[in-house]
Amino acid sequence: MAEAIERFVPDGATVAMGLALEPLIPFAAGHEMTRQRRRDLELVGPISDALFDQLIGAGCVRRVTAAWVGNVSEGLGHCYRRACEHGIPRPLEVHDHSNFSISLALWAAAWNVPSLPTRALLGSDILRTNPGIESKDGLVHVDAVQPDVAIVHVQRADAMGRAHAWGPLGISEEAGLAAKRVIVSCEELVDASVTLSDPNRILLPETKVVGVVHEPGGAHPSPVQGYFRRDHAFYRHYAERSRSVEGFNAWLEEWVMGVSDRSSYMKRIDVDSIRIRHQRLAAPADFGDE
Amino acid sequence: MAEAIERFVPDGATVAMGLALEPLIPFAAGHEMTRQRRRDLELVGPISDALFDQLIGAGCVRRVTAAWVGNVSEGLGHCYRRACEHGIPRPLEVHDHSNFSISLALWAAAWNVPSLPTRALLGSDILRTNPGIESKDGLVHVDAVQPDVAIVHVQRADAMGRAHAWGPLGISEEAGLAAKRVIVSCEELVDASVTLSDPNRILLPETKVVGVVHEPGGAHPSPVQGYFRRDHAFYRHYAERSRSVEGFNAWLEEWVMGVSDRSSYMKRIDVDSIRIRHQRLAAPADFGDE
Amino acid sequence: MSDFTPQELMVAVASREIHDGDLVFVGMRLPVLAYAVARNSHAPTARGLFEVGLMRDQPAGGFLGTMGDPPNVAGALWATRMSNVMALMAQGEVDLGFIGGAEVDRFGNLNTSYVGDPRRPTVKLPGSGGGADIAILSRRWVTLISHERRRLVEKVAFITSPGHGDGSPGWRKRNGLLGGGPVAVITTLAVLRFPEEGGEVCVATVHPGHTVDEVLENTGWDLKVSRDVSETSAPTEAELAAIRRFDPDGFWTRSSVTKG
Amino acid sequence: MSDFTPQELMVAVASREIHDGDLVFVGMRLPVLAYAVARNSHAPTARGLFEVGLMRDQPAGGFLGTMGDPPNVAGALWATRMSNVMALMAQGEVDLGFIGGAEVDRFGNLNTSYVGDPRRPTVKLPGSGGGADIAILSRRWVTLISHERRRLVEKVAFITSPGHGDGSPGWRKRNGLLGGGPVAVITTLAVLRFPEEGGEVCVATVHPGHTVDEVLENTGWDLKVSRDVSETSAPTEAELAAIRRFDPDGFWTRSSVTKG
Repeated sequence: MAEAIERFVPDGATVAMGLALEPLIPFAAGHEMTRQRRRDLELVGPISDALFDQLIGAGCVRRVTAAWVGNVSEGLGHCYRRACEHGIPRPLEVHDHSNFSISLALWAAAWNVPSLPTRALLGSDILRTNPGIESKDGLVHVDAVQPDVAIVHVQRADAMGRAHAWGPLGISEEAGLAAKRVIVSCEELVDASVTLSDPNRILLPETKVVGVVHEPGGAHPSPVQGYFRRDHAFYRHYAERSRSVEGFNAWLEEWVMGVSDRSSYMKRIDVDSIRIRHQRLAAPADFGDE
Repeated sequence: MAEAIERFVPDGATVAMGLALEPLIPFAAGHEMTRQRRRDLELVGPISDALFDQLIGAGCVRRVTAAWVGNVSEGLGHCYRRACEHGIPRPLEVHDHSNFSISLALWAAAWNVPSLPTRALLGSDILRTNPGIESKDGLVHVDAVQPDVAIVHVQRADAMGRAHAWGPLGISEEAGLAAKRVIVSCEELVDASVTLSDPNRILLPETKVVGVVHEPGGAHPSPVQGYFRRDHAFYRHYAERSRSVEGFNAWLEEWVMGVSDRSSYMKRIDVDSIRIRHQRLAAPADFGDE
Repeated sequence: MSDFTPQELMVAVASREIHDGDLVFVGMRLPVLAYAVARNSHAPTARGLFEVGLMRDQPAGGFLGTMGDPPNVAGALWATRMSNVMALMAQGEVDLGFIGGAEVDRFGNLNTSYVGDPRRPTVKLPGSGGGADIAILSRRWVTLISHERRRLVEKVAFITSPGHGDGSPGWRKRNGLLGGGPVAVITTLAVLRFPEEGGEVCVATVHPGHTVDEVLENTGWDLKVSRDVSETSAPTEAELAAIRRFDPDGFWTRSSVTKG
Repeated sequence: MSDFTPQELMVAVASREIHDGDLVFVGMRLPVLAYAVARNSHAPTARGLFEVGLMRDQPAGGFLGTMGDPPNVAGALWATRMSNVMALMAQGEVDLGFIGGAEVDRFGNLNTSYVGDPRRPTVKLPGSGGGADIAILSRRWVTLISHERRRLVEKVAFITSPGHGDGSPGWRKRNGLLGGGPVAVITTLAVLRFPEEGGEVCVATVHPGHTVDEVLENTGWDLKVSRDVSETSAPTEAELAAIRRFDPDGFWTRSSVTKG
């Protein structure tokens, strides 16, 4: 992960993450950006369930282009509040979206058109605060948002970048297609015979994927269908600690800055309490051709 | 099938079919419309590999809204030619599209917006012949096309309308979402435990599906991954027979009008020569949640 | 007054807004429970739609901290992209949506974005999420909110999710908003309802143990009261049993209504 | 002249247009074979994209009557929706496309729609399919066509897939067309090439056994001939072996070029 972030996420980059909404959030990638002290990032996502809040608190972020920033089960994002209200640790620019409009902004980039129209956002003050969304002729036009890099965490991938993800996908597909590059982190690194056995489950074209990182637990504390439940207590703990600057900084030191990599982090998690143990296997599809 | 067509495909309906392009074409549904002597249909699809040609030849069609009408491995559609060039058996209105623009027309309807923009079709005379596509401010705007009903053939479905389709999907998803109603025909009618074991493979929301027809071989002569190869000889045979009006009418009598239903039709096909015998099962995905 | 929390009452009341056969856009927190209760009682053929990219019939078999938790995926009727779920809503196929709010005004407009000047807000709230989409596109919707003077305000500082706008007749239609707008605001003290044609909200029922005066005192404008105002029906035993089955530890129904 | 059909030569020539590493939008018929030949020789890391909704690296293991045939799906790198494939092309990520045509003119414009007045056509052709999309959006493209006077015409009656338009410099850019346009027309008699900046096509090589005069005679306008016109290199043994492996019965390479 360190190498992937080093190579493909420079200071100032526009980074799309948390694209499946609450599940499959690439926390390991975000923590690595923090360790590498990235600056001036623009974060793009629908909601972000604490990851964006952490990067904002760590001072990595210049702008957030998102529909929601906070902690889904706990409420407000304290670092987000401090940045917006008091410029702590640094001021933050916010491009407000709704969930649908951020999806459309990414579809616009994926299809390489300047904007896409929608009936959503009519009558909302989001039209006032986001310079990239305007109302005209009774429709709303959402400007394209093109990430430099989209980062997705998935259940399994092969070394060539073919990623199998399942469960709800949120805006993963449009974000990956819109992005110039995609980094995949995965619970399991598998042989190509596994991924190619089911080309319908391959999330994105391998031509977009520049890095594959085998990072078990890389989405913790968010859930991974078939692998991990959501670690609600961890989110609650983060919400409590991040209420104050001091508390957040101590949390960051304990869980990010003072941790060398994801495998060290996972050793400190009670993995047994969140591991999914009972399989529910999908009925096989037969791709036979002769 | 007879009941589904009777109830949901009235004269004058706008019907989307052949949405996965060459595979999974719902020929059985088209043949049933022909037997029920539907009139004034508007057919919507990308290409149609002989099915649209057959319905046009049978006099069921008022308008075609498509990117291509013919016989993919054999070339021209003879009934289509006769209808356009000589009004035989009746005149035909054509709304030309490209593959991309018909997809966008359906996405526009799916998202309930009047049109979607694209950089495709700039410089093409398709802009001249299709009143629903116009160029403005350096972009092309493709008007929404909303089918009354989309008909898809899939590998398996349950009685509640949850359809599992695999292989390339063409424009099946946008057409199904855009349509007011969806009819599913399937190779296998399975228990809900099969379809719900893999909700990612469910093609369309069941709230759109008004009919499920268990119709093995319903896509013949088009291919069905895991079930049937494409019957190239059948397409060639059709191309030869349909060169003349008489030949086409004799073909239609032999393969459609004189056949009571799909199971009778399939008895006349050398099924063994096209059946796929070797399984290539997709690697299982684990939807475990606890 | 039987033994239930204010949140349990709110869930029970919210569940009654769900009609049988409805396609419900289920927001997080209390609406997830409301959906589960409705499915288990008067709305056995309702379906739930989740912006994460899911459709369900049966409520999830396990506790949900978020709509993307694994129990909400297992057995789903459709696992897909958010934009497909939004497509259904944009077509007017979603009968009912739920939206939580930090601030609501007399015309049902919700603010979940900024208190104060957006450029220098006093309080930065998390934002729309799917709220604005639901408010504009679903056929009808309901807000759940803690009944406090600072939350029920005369005029919200920022309209994240438009209700009935400036309250003038036909405001939504005139501005091109697809759905019919908010029908009710369910608070910790009362149920407020909008006239069928939109406009200004009005106290319909007051929760057991509370009074109209208390409701008015805790509202930031001169709130109208229905002539036939009555007491909100308490949760039935069956409703309570369902709530407690889906929130066994009281994560949602035995702590503060608006977390954070 | 060794033993090969005109179509086999066309396939070999077309395969040479594929550079290693290219993402190739593979049309039906001969281009499918051209892709297979290229992957097996000079372009081992090329990838193919199919509008039906597929990406592949290895050519299909079995005969393809259409790009949607089961052997083209087995082992694919991606099975998806057409609009996703088109998204890549709209981003300029497709290096090379192939388009078949019924009529092509001196500026590379293709007609696959109408001969005569579109309202009352003399011949109704099948239409664009993905042709217009490839012509406008791919970085460069190549046409395969049977060399006949009625097919190589001064000016096509209908531009389905725009080439270099009216031939004026910068026509494509001026009209907002994303890709660079056609680079070559591969016929049954010759290879015609466009100048790098677009404009009018010119005979580059003539196929073995044919002459420049024959080429000119069968062309509907006063076709330019390159000063250094030469003979088209015949298919190598390896190319022929690959072609015959992927078209064992000569379905595509031992019958008429344009079927129907």
